Amino acid sequence: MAVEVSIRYFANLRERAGIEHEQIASEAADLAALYEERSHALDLGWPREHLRVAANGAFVVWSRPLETGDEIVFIPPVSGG
Amino acid sequence: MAVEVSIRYFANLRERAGIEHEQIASEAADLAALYEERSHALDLGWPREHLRVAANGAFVVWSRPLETGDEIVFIPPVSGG
Amino acid sequence: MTDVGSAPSGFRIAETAIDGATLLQRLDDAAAGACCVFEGRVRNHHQGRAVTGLDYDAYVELAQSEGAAIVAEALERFAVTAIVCEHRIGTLAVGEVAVWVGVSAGHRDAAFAACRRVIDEVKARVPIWKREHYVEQSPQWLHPLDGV
Amino acid sequence: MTDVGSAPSGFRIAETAIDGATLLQRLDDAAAGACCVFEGRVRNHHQGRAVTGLDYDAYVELAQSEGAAIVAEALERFAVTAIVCEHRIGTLAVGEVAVWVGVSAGHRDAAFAACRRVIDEVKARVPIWKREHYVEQSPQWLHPLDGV
Repeated sequence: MAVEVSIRYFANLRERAGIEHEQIASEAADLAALYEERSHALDLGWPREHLRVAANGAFVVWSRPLETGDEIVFIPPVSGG
Repeated sequence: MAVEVSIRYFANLRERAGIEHEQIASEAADLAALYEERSHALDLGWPREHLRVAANGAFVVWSRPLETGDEIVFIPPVSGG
Repeated sequence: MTDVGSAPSGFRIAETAIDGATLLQRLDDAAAGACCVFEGRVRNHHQGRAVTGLDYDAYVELAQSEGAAIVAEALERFAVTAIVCEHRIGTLAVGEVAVWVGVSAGHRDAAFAACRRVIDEVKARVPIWKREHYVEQSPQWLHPLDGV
Repeated sequence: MTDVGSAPSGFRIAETAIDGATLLQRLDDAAAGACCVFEGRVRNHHQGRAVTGLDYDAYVELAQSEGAAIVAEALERFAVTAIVCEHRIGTLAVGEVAVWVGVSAGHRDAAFAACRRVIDEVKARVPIWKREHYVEQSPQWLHPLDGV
């Protein structure tokens, strides 16, 4: 069954995706599967092992299932400082 | 033969000596002997191995002979910073 | 500024110029004999290329909570009295302060160690990204893989 | 300020309040991405005794040349762009800045290392002495023997 989630994109991922934000319904079993789905759809171009993932403002594991209303962010390597 | 030198005292050594500065003629063979002479005369109370010595604004060795017009400073352990 | 337990301490994402002098005042403490500050500024070069400025993008909500966690962890780990950190986002010119870390402590060992720890962790963990503007090519997001 | 080779760098014995903000400006350099500052301030306690203030005495001529030598040595040893150090003398109240060290560098490793080196050497080698004023006993010159 499809779950409604929103996804925000930052930095190079935003450039690749061409969007800052999307609201989608996904049947992905977990966040890893969601990433593969969006990476394919938007040609994100990053192997998942170079990224981290956050849900609702906190880092989470890739094996976390999607929940309705989640705000998901895929986090490319950081370069602050 | 006595050599004319001036000596300045700082911090606890000045407190012990009761003077900031003195001009003396000494027959001491070197700065180590000069220190022993002044320590005895003024009751400076510091073993020489806890001090360093400077002549004319530069650190020097205790075995340095006195020269006429030297400005000598006995340097107790420092506590800046 | 997110409160992280010890009164003046905190982490903040700054959308306008960082004011180091004011941040430094927050570290004033009669019990603190040592204060260590680190400022990261925009350099005019990077890996051999002339840089004219940069943009910082951030996932602000998570950057804020992760930065506050870093400050709280360092307050716990080191014998310090206060830690303040701000990270700038938006467009910065060469010479502008990108990140500021200040630590006050009773002694300098802890002040240096905590300051170094905070900047290292901020650079490794906080979701902020830098896009450099170059003289001779298009701007580019930096995503160093050694941080993964 | 004694010039020690690299233009803005130097060491100075200060007879009036140290102005960190102005010293920091001397470290501005478009090539410097990292700046590390250490401030030593008068604490209100030392070894369990309440301190109300202190006097610094110095053999100024030698303190000046020894401080300049420390800065010059650190400029030689570390990959830094500038080092500025001032040490206050005279009578200071609790909270006043006694010593200020600032280092700018291309990268933070060198900035931290040089800043730490300079303050360590200043405390170990420069002929300056501290007399603490206490709440409950007479003032006392500090002559730590571990520095000998």
